[in-house]
Amino acid sequence: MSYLLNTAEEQQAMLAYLGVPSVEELFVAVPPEVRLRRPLHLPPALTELELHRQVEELAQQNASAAQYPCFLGGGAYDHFIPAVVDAIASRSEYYTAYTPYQAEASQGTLQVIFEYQTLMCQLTGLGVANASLYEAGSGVAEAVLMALGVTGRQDGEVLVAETVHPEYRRVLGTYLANLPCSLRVLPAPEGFLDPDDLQAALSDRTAAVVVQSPNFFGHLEEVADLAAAVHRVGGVCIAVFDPISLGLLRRPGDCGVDIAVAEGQGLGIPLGYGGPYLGILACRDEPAYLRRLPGRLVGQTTDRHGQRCWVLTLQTREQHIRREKATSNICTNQGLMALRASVYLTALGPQGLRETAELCLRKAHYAARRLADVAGAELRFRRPFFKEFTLRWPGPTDALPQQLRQRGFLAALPLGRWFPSLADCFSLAVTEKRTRAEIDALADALAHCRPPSRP
Amino acid sequence: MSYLLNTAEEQQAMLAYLGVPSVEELFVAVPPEVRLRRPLHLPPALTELELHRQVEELAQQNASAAQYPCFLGGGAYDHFIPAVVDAIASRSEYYTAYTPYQAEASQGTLQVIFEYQTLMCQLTGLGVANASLYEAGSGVAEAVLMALGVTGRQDGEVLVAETVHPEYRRVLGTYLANLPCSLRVLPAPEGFLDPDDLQAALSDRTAAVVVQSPNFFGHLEEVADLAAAVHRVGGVCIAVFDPISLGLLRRPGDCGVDIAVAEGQGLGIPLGYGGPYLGILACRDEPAYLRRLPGRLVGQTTDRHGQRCWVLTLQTREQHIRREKATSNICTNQGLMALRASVYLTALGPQGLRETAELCLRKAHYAARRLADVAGAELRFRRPFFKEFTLRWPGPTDALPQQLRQRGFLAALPLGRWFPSLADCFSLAVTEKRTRAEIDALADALAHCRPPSRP
Amino acid sequence: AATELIFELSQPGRRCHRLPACDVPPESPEPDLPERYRAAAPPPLPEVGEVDLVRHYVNLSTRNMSIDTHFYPLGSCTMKYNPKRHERWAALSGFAALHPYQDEESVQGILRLLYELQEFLGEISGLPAVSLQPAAGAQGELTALLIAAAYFRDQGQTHRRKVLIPDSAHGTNPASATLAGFETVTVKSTPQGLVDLTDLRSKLGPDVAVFMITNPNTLGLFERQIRTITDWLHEAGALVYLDGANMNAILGITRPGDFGADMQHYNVHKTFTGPHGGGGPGSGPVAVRDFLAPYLPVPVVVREGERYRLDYHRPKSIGKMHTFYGNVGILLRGYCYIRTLGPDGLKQVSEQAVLNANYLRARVAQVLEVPHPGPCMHEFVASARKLLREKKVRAMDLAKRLLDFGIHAPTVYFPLVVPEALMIEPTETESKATLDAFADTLARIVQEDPDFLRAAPHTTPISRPDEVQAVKQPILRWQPSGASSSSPPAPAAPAAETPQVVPAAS
Amino acid sequence: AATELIFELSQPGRRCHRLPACDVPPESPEPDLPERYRAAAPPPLPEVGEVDLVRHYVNLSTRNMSIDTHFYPLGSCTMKYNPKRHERWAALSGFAALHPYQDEESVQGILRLLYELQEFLGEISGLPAVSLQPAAGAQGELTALLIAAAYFRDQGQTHRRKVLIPDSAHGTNPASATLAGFETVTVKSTPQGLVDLTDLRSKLGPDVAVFMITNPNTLGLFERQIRTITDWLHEAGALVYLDGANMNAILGITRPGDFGADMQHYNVHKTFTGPHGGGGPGSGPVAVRDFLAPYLPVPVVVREGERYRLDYHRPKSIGKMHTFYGNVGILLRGYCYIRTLGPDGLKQVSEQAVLNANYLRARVAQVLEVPHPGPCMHEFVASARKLLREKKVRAMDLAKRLLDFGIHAPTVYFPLVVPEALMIEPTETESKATLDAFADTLARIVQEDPDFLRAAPHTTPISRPDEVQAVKQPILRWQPSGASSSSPPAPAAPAAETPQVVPAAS
Repeated sequence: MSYLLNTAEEQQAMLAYLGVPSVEELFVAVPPEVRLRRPLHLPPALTELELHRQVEELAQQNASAAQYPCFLGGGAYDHFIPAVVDAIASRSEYYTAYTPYQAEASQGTLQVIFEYQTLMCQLTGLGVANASLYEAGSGVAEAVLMALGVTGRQDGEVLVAETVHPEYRRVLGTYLANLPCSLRVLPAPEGFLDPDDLQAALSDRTAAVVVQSPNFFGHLEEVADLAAAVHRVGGVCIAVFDPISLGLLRRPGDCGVDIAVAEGQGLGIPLGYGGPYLGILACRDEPAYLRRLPGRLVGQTTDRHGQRCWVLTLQTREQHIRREKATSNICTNQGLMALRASVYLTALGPQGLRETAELCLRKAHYAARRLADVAGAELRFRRPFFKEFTLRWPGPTDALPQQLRQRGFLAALPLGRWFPSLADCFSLAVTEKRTRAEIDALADALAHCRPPSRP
Repeated sequence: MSYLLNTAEEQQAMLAYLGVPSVEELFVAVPPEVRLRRPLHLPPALTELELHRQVEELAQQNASAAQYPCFLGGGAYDHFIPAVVDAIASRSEYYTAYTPYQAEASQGTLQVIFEYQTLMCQLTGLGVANASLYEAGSGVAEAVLMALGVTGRQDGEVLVAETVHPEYRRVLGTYLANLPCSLRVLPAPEGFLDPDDLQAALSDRTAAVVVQSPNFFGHLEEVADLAAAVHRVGGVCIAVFDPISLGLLRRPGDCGVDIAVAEGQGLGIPLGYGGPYLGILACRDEPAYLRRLPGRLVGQTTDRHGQRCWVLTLQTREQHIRREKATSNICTNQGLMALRASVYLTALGPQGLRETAELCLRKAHYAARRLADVAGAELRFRRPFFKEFTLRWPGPTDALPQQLRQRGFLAALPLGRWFPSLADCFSLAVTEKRTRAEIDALADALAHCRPPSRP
Repeated sequence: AATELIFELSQPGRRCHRLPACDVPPESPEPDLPERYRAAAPPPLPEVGEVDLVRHYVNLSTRNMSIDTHFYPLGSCTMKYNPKRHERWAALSGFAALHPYQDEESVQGILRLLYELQEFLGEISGLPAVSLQPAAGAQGELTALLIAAAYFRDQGQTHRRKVLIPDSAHGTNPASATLAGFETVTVKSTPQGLVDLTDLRSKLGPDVAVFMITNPNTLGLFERQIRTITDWLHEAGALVYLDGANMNAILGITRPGDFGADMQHYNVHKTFTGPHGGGGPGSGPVAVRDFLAPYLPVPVVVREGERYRLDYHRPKSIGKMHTFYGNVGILLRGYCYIRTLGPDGLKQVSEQAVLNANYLRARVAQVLEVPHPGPCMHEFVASARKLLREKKVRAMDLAKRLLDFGIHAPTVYFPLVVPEALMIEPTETESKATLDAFADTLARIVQEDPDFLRAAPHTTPISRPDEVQAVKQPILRWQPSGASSSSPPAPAAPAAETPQVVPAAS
Repeated sequence: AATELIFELSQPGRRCHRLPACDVPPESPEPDLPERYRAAAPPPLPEVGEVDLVRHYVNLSTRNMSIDTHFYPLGSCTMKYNPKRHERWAALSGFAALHPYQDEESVQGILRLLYELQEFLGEISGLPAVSLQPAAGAQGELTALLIAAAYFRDQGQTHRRKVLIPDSAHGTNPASATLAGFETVTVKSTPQGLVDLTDLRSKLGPDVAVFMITNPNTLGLFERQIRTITDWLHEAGALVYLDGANMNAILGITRPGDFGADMQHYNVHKTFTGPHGGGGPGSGPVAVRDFLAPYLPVPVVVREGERYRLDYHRPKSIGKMHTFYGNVGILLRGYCYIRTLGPDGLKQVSEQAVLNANYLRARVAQVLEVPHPGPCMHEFVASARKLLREKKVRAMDLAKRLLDFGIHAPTVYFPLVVPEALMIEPTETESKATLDAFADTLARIVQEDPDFLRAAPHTTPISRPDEVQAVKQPILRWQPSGASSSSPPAPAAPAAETPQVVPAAS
């Protein structure tokens, strides 16, 4: 078999050393009655050439954003990935190493993570960031668990704006299902969380409030006002952000957010059908937060020669030491994705991030104007937005994605599956990759999709 | 600009250190009358994202062997490249290093080349191989130049079989154009060099004889007999081989060949529209040959601590020391391509090379049977062949490649451009990548290409 | 220079990546972005050129040991060779450039792959219902426990609040149980390293929801009484959860479903060789019995004739664990691995992993105490207890010294039940020659001067970082002002005594 | 272990790559391959597993210095940063998987790219007719000389047998001239490092075919009298050939065609940053004046309306230099580079390369003698003559010691006209900080103990290989029998006195 090293002769030599006649003897501890007495029902082994052919065929059965201009958003975006990101991430010293327990053998990974933590602090304006989480949805859940601990309101209430990505909300619900706290969704009929509505919902039971800006519809929330309101009742304000947007927008930390969470996919990580992605989590640099931070942390120290170096630190928060008392059960991070995000942000720098955000903003607004001009279509909400917006459409939206794909686009996320009241709406996202010509062509394509029998 | 490092401030600091007001002052030695006073007429600079789009468009304007099963040969073959080859060749310590002059800083490249030299000796059965040449055509020319020196017959005759790749012959002709020797092509009307015909052409003026096996038509030559005949008149026998074929065939060194040359493209190097490829050259381990070997050589030695290590050696053959008396003007090798070939051969090992050759042989013979069954087609020659064969076709062959491509294949190399007498013939090559289904489909496609008005 | 932080290379105004000019007409009549949302300046990211960036990260990479460069016998982590072909395939744009919200018709290829992988994993475990969604083993554990909770709630058995966990288990087990809202109860091990049946019996009761067992366990031993254990649990109305971290030992040999597990997770990044990525991404699918299938997270990939689709209509589902469908890129590599090996190949993987481990165990046993009787499965635990007693040389000292010989250290101080533990997992992709070199090196090291060992490693870029300082004065980010950090002192939790190095379960 | 040869890891029966079973019916009625052609056994290649192979080559790679890891100021080689985007683009299957004999309709994209590159190179040099075929600079030189020979033959001037070459030229110049059938005549340099016009004048005559000039020359100096020189040559009926190795200094500043060159080659791997690949592949296109266009190798890419095709119908062509069309993969990178930089960017490349060189020259001049007056162009030559005289420290000793500081050595002992030469080319892609670090290091090194310097480097994997032994008892391949080689003693050519390290022209 392809990856087994020892030849039959070497196996014999090893068995001889062990004094056993066959490998079978090494499995004596497995009771005969539970042994599998038949081959697994799996397809037969394939050589690289054969499997290459089959895997390429499977890939070709998909229509990818490499072929079709992609206007889909909803938490995953087709941003451009500079070639340096792939080049660095394909260094096998990074991708074939594991958790950097042995600091002396892992300074590469450790320093990368320390730099990632710093970049996330620079990006968010907060004082501490962990070594990354799986992705944004579970990141929100981990942030809420932190907030429950920080406030001590373990059986309190968690408020989530309806404008937070519905799947983040669902993951959060799953995580909290068996815990004593309660979870309440705050309606946002106009596509944003009205600070007055939040004010009305807050109480001294409020442990955490989760908002997202730009939110699921692409709109900007009044984060600073919301955070201030949460603080007045002693709660923790958790804000989900779009890292690309921070080239232009005020940072969560500067808006008074306590814990900032984001999906880091836009930072040089391929769309990849939804994963692996990168859960960003940063928070206030305060002991109450730090003590409850989930996931790994890398810290700076010195070695026995006095050299600056890096180690995994504050591990007493973690499961392998605290077991059932750990702040979370997480025992990995998304190391390789954190590396990609680090290289991406470093390649862009402040100016590149600003220009990228500016392009997204301007192209999205151009697209919104063009598409709202298509007969029958209109912008559903009147709120400031960043790179994503919602259109109302005269008729059902379920077939739109397929119709648009047949005209050459990956576009239109129908919102009815999450918001029955928005069954006639869909959202579009526009990144810096999209050209004016593509946007214009999308508008033409949409015009052709109009259902014939509606006014 | 993308790759310039110094900021305007740094440039100012450097100019200040130099005490000159502007960069312009540094160009004082360039006479004003030859200064270019206008911008170059070139397209404007493009960012990575913009150029990415344009380059992808250019790539898509080509029909590649990744989309179409490729049956083209003629010196470049669509063999499978295992992923390990790309993975190793993309290590930037290899591809961004240069010539290993400083042995202490270049043991990686030096050891790779030493291993390559060894692999080439193992492959060919000869005692010495150089660090590689540009590609096969100029490799043949270099081999002939060696032979002129070895025999001392500088104004003698060089005989080349007509079955040697016509472009190798043309490159050879170009190289020899201004030298005192003469060049004669030995006809091979039956698709191979008849030893009797060679015998008749040999004389004590014969410096070198160049043959190729498998030859341009895919046929095997009687290399051992030919070499013996050449040796009887004191000439040097140069044989071009196909490295893949040596999984099955007798090695050039074992057939008495003095200098073996090959195109190494099949050893893990992409088709790449004809280059960069790899010129393999190996020869007898004799001082007369070694002294005249063109190109670089890596040798083993020990360092001041007695450790085994590798260095560029026998440089007194080379242009940078011997200048006009050098054995050749070559001052590079195809380092990265030699690395690819080394990884490829190591990945295959003896058994893998044998199986690859066996698959080529059997599939090519199956294809020959299937295609010769197409009405009107027939095998042009009756000679043993390896992976390439020649078909006669009832009508002109110029349009065939395009017709077959429109039916989904890259296939049919019309031979008329080199051999007017074979204007009704084309060749096909079949590698281990081709499947029975593809071969059968090609036969069907060919049947549809039949010119309607011919019998 | 490799140890300079990227921030220290920053030069104001220097740039790497550049963006095209905007090709759409300017905003009008009003600005697209109201002023109150705008930041005065972009974030203070580093400003470097492309060559700076590349040199920095390329040089940094060489300060790692990795599978591609060194033998890496990190117990419990299954550091096997990561095939290069997987990287090539995962990068195909037909996979890498798929948006998760594309219409199903446009993603039939990847859906088919994921569907088939669900089938494969179901067959390998004998637990036919599979969710690929968990992003890592620990999330797989949590998913399974949430499924159990939902099941018992559905059954009206909300009194089942307890999860039993052997003392040799990975720390993720109790942490996941707590996170899922359960109480944890520890079950002791026997001196032979197996579950203490008497202790287990005594803790079994109507309040037990789940027994989380790792089998083979973290000592590398197969629970000989596994059928008794699972039978007892089932008789008590509880579920058995298998921590699948050690599946590499039993592929095609025995199936968790056949020995009584009701749920398990996989570590695709271990057993099916997704690259570990310096700590992730992993992938932790769960497989469960059919009666638990309704509770799996949504969506599940289903097949209808020749079409595949994402099934969200599962009313009893626990919900979602991941925004989308899990770490598809890692799952894809696992799929390719299973298809490369096939049924015979997978069985040979386990046979060779076990043979390698036993051979190395026998060789190491000449040098160090190996406290539990063999044969072992795919890994084993040695103890440096005697060295500590006699020479004050600890397991950690041996681990560090191995680095000097180009061998990554084994896992040390885990499992907790073995003093001065060295947990060694060679995997099937290492040769006898590599194992011999390890054993020879270890034999040489234990003879070395204790002071020299306590100062090891001697050839690595750094040596013996001060971990206490890192905890007492945590510096968790670089700051422009200079050396000292404004980070607050560490949380009060106990620190100094805890082991320095411990393994990842997932 | 990294120094083990791959052959020493071989284990009979071990395998890496495997092939599918044959899917075509067996041969019949007679065997496909007559027995007399068959080898008894396949070649004795090494037998290793995939992890062996990967570890071997990955670890070996780290025993190189490279642009991606170190400053590499190797004079004359233009070791600038190699953009990663080029590697991504060159790997696109629409380029990498094109067969050279595809029909022209199916390769319009690559033909267009090559056509445009021909145009770009013609514009940059002011020599409008371009062949992309030469595979390296040295082959470009040879191509140009064969063109000159063909031209003079065509003109009936076969008496022009001489090629004039300055003594500071790359060794490839005289070697190429000889190979092209010419006799070479050396022209002296002045103490200022420029062509000695008196000597040139004295050697000009009706038998001169070509003057090969490198401008800027190998001392990094621009020939101020270039117009005089080229005018004289043209008056004498000869052609002027420009060795384009140093084009990085003059992009958009001055054009060889404008200062009187009739032919030139480019080094795409230098000026336009094709990666150097540890010694190749390079690419050496030639550009010539229109009257020489008929002699260019076939094919040339031509445009007809919107279509591109390969033009083989050029009756006066010298023929072919390459089986196909040259090193297309490298040409493609050069194309992308030119399109990335654009006209302004290319000029800035030269300006910055020259600024960097002058700055570094001024800093180095504080430490070492820099014999020729400045300003220099993109590189300069320092001399360690004084150190040799005073401390018996040679240029080579400095070069080796630099390696200890993570800096690749400059080119040493070239050009031959400067004793104890160190030829330093920083390129435009290095920062002031990097240049300062180089200068500071050099200043520190020259103060060090001479014995210590003569034993340098001290931190590299090996130090001071015995090159004499390598020549006297050449071991040019590994052999299974063991240490000693059956290779014969070296050829009798003079060896011991020659400089150890010299630069590549091409």
